[in-house]
Amino acid sequence: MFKKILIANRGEIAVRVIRACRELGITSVAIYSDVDRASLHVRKADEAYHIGAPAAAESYLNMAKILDVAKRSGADAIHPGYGFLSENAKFARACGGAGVKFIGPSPVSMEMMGSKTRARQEMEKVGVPFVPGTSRGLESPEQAEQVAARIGYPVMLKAAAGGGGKGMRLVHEPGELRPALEAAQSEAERAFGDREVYVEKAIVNPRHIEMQVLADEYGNTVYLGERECSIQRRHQKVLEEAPSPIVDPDMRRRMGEVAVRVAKAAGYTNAGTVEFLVDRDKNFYFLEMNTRLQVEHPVTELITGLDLVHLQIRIAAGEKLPFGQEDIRIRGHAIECRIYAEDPDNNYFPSPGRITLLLSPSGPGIRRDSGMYEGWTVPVDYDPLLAKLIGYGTDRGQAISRLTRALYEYFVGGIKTNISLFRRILTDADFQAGKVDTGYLDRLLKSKAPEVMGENAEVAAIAAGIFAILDPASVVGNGNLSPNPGNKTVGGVAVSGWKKAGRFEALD
Amino acid sequence: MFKKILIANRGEIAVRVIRACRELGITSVAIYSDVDRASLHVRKADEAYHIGAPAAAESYLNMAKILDVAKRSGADAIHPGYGFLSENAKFARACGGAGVKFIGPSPVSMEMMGSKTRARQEMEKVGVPFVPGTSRGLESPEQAEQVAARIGYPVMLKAAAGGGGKGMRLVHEPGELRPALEAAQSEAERAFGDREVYVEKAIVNPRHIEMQVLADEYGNTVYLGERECSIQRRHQKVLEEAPSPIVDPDMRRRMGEVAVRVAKAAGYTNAGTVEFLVDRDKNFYFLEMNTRLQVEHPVTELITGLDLVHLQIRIAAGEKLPFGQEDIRIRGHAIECRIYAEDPDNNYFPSPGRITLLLSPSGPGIRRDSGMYEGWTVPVDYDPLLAKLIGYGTDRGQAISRLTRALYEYFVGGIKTNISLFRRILTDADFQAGKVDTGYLDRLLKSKAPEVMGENAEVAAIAAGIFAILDPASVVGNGNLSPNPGNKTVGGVAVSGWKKAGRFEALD
Amino acid sequence: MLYDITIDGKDYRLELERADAGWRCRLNGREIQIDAVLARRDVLSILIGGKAYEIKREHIANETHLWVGGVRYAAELRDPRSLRSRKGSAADDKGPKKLYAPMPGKVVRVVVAEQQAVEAGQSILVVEAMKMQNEIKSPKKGTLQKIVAAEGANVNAGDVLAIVE
Amino acid sequence: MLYDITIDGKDYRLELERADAGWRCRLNGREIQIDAVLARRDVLSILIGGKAYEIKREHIANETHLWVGGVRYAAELRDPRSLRSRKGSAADDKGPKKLYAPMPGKVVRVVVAEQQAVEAGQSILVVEAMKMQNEIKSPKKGTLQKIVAAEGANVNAGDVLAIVE
Repeated sequence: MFKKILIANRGEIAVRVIRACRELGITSVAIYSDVDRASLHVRKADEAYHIGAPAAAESYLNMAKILDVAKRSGADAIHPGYGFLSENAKFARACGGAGVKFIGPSPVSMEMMGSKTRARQEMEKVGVPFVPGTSRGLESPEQAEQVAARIGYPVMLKAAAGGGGKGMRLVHEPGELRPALEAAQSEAERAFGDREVYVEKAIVNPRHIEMQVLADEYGNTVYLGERECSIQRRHQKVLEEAPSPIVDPDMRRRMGEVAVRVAKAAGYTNAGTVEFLVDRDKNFYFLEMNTRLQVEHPVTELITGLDLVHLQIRIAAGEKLPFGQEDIRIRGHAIECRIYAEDPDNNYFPSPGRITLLLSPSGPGIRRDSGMYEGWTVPVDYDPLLAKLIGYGTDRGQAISRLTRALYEYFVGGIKTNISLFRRILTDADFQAGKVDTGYLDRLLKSKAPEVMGENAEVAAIAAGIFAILDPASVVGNGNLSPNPGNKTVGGVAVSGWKKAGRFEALD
Repeated sequence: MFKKILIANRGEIAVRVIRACRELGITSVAIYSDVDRASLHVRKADEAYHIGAPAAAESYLNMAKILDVAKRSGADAIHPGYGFLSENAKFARACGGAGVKFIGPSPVSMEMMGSKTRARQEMEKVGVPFVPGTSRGLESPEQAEQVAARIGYPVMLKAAAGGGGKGMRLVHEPGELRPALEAAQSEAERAFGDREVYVEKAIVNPRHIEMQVLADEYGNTVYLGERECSIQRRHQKVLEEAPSPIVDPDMRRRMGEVAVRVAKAAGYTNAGTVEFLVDRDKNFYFLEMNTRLQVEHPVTELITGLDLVHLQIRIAAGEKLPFGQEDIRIRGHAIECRIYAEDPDNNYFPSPGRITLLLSPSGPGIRRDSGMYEGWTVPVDYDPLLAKLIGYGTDRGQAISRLTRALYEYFVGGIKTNISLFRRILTDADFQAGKVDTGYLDRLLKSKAPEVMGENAEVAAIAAGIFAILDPASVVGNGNLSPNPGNKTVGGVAVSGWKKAGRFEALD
Repeated sequence: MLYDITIDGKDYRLELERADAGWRCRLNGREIQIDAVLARRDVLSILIGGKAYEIKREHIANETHLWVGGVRYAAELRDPRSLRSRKGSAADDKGPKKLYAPMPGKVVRVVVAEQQAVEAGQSILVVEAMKMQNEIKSPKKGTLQKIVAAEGANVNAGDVLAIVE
Repeated sequence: MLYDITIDGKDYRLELERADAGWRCRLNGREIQIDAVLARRDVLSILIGGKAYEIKREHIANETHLWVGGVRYAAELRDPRSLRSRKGSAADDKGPKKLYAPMPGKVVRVVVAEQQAVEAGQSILVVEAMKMQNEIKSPKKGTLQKIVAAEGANVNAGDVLAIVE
């Protein structure tokens, strides 16, 4: 087993991996940029090294600096988490070159899955189902028109190097095709430095369902059940659950077997995820394979009782899978809410800043994977994921009710979060009936929000006065403690909001 | 289903039940004594009513006051939690009289199980295995000597109304019998107002293993697997786990079937626990039945995936059990640590006072049922259980490692807790091998504690200086917020400890 | 003590005094029996007629929010004797309007040129923060009078980005 | 700044200055490279040569504890220039010894009468707290000189309960 693992990441996932290391008796090494010195992953790690400026290119994407820290600290393995360098074959190869084990698949597998068109070519060979369309980039607008005519409108244009919806265009009729193609190509150029675009039959409002696979380095590959990931905003997942409300044991077996076939065809090792589009008739089509740990892996952990990060590490250390497909038992239901620092009342603009009050839920069926703490200042430089709140229940209904209860207990003060969005989703009739697809959330957000009862305005008025008496200067005392400059601002501004109160006391 | 439930309890179990109510859409009503106004269960409940002085007899044991609150608040059911009135048949009967549903078994079942001798008589009729001895109180020292001679020494004397080890005496040889009998009888008199004592064959260092049962009001009774509760101090459980390291599926089935027979013979409904003594040869003997929810119920919830409090409420509301014995699947392993406010370094003296800093663990496989929060003052008037930390894992080893990790993250500042005791137990070779019995913890505590490395004394020295500069007045600012007088004291004293530091800054 | 309090735009007059038992409280002249305890900084537990409320307080930018249950209320405290008029909370479409940065970040794109006509809701510039491209839209129909924050500029929350006439 | 610090009875001299980069730190004259940040009240994160330490501070009674990892250290700060002598931490068996209440509670039983001889470790009285009966034992062999807290008395932590001569 490894002696020391460097975690090439930050935030909740770095904390998640550091915990696994401690549980396995492995020394953990954190890295941090200028703005992350006080971040939770640095507090929790056994060792921590500064690696540069806030910009990811200067820090969490800087291979040379990270490998230098691995060398200095004597780490014998690197866990990339998700995002940043986790799907970068070049980095995986560089780790190999530096004699440090990359915890993930081989660079070859990563490269194969890195290009959607190449992946498609390889997977079609082994009979993996695909959405009708081109398996390689379009040479010309003319070719685009021919293919589109053949497979029938609406069609979807996609960037070969794409992801996160960039370089994607939905085309309803021939007239829209050429301009959409140009737009998609230039957007792909900007986003990925690669203008290659291909065309597929558009599946309107599909479900996005993915299958977790696990493969050791001796050819043993298993699937751990699916995750329903259809609830998205701007192609970003917001809430995930396992199992999917529409997948029965037979469909699970069929999807799982395809996923295993995909992994084997790619010579895949370690943890990976095969994403499928599912249409109204429950036909599923291969979308892509994510060659890393997913943000939403906890829902699979809760229904299988397994620890995916422990297994990733043990597989990378050369251990055999400790179980076979027949040993994997799915029990209960799990739902994950991604808590983002963003403002649901104002275009979901990101909301960095100092967390002045944090009340965290716990109790039965509640798991919290968090990268935040009270007093911490959320930096503006990285993505807005603060924490993941996961609810488990005997069945879907109980998971929903426990999660609703936990969200009620959850409070993050000083910044905006999307917690209220989840209250809305969990109480929505369509969601409760499991009627979700990739268009669900946009529809919900367009629909009129349920009238929020202001019945407690009088209570708030009374509370305002009592606060002014019992706790007038709270934020001042708080601001004093601020470890980083960011806090002062917030603290300072905040105080002025209540100086008045202080003055009143003198008056009466 | 009920509209409103009064929780006749406090602390972590009141919070646990309040959460279940919220999850089921039921309004929760808390009660509190003078010293519990700021306690967590009052903060979490939908309604809260003051019921009197700190002394339990004036508040949490005061049936009239509690039923009066039930009436005023319009509660249609009462959950008693554990302890206090939870096993009081008189109270259960009074609830019935007041037209409020008591969430638990019938008074008749409670009375049958309330007297150990009566329970024994009833259970022997249905062939439940017992430790050899008298099934009724001893009439005379002579009778005691005859019985002891027949069953053979060592023998155990026990109070019929007993519990918590009071009125118990281990007798190794005939000479010790008479004085021990007198001592046991007078102790029983003092403790329970009932000097009835009986004699049993003493099983030296047995295991204490209990079986969870669940019965609806239509005669459906199931068992949910066992809990290993052998790790005790002064007959108080400290750490529990499920399943037991020594119970295999066949033994589980046999114990479970006996437990179901016990429940049926007692006409038992709702959740209950049948306690067994288990000797070296894995023979198990009926000990007693606890007619309430157990403190350690979470470990059963984690390995079965069920919510016992939800089920208690649904059963009391007249619902049928939603599953049969064959549907219950045990998966993984769970261990619970009872976090007490007591000082492991000083005779485990209780340690009430203000919690000045609280860092709580979370993440994979960790459940926390807590009644405390930062800034709260632990009252001197009630038992020292602050919270329960429960670890779940794919197997026992993983449960241990996750729990060890979580304990490393757990910090309660300002009062003493027994957290360090669990670090010691979880790293002990015998515990890790599952070699535990009711004598285990006393042996461990007698053995020399592993030398704690003071290797970080220099780090502490540096930290002392940096604290003095960055955070000199922390506790002052803190004391200001104290909602109750108790805090001031602590805050005040604490400050003085650092005033010095403040002064130094002026000097240099 | 006497407070003028505005909750979500509605005004309340609150008289509050500590009584030995707890508090004497009159809201808009109406006597209300309350019991209150500060559980911890910014967290208040209030009991009114048996109902239990937990109120959380936060300050964002220069606003104070009080949360009761899951609902947020904007709260303002004022000195009844001061003549200081309150800042009008109602939006006013007359005259030039400033566009403020809703969060700290970097102006990565300016979409509209100065003196150009703009529709209400039309995107004027894009601020990048937390790896998101955030479109800042015009609050009204009119002319883009001035771009205050040029492309590439780093801005703080509340900075003026542009002015629409 | 200059500090004399005692950790678990061992003395250290600490020189600490803020440098623009972070800190200048000399412990017993030895220069140490450190990086420190206060994560929140009473919680300090210190990096020394790559190793990460989280230090928690608590005050119990009149002692200050610093926790590094799971290990507790008793900490004392002193002014090097003051002549005030430190309170001797070593236990001293000569002369009368006071028995202190380890926690607030109620004296429910006094087991030994005044002027009676007692063994070291012999139970002298019982204090009930948190539903537990806690035996307070004699720290030394000798005579029970005086019972300060009588049966039924409510005591606070640190109160003198009895004196053994």
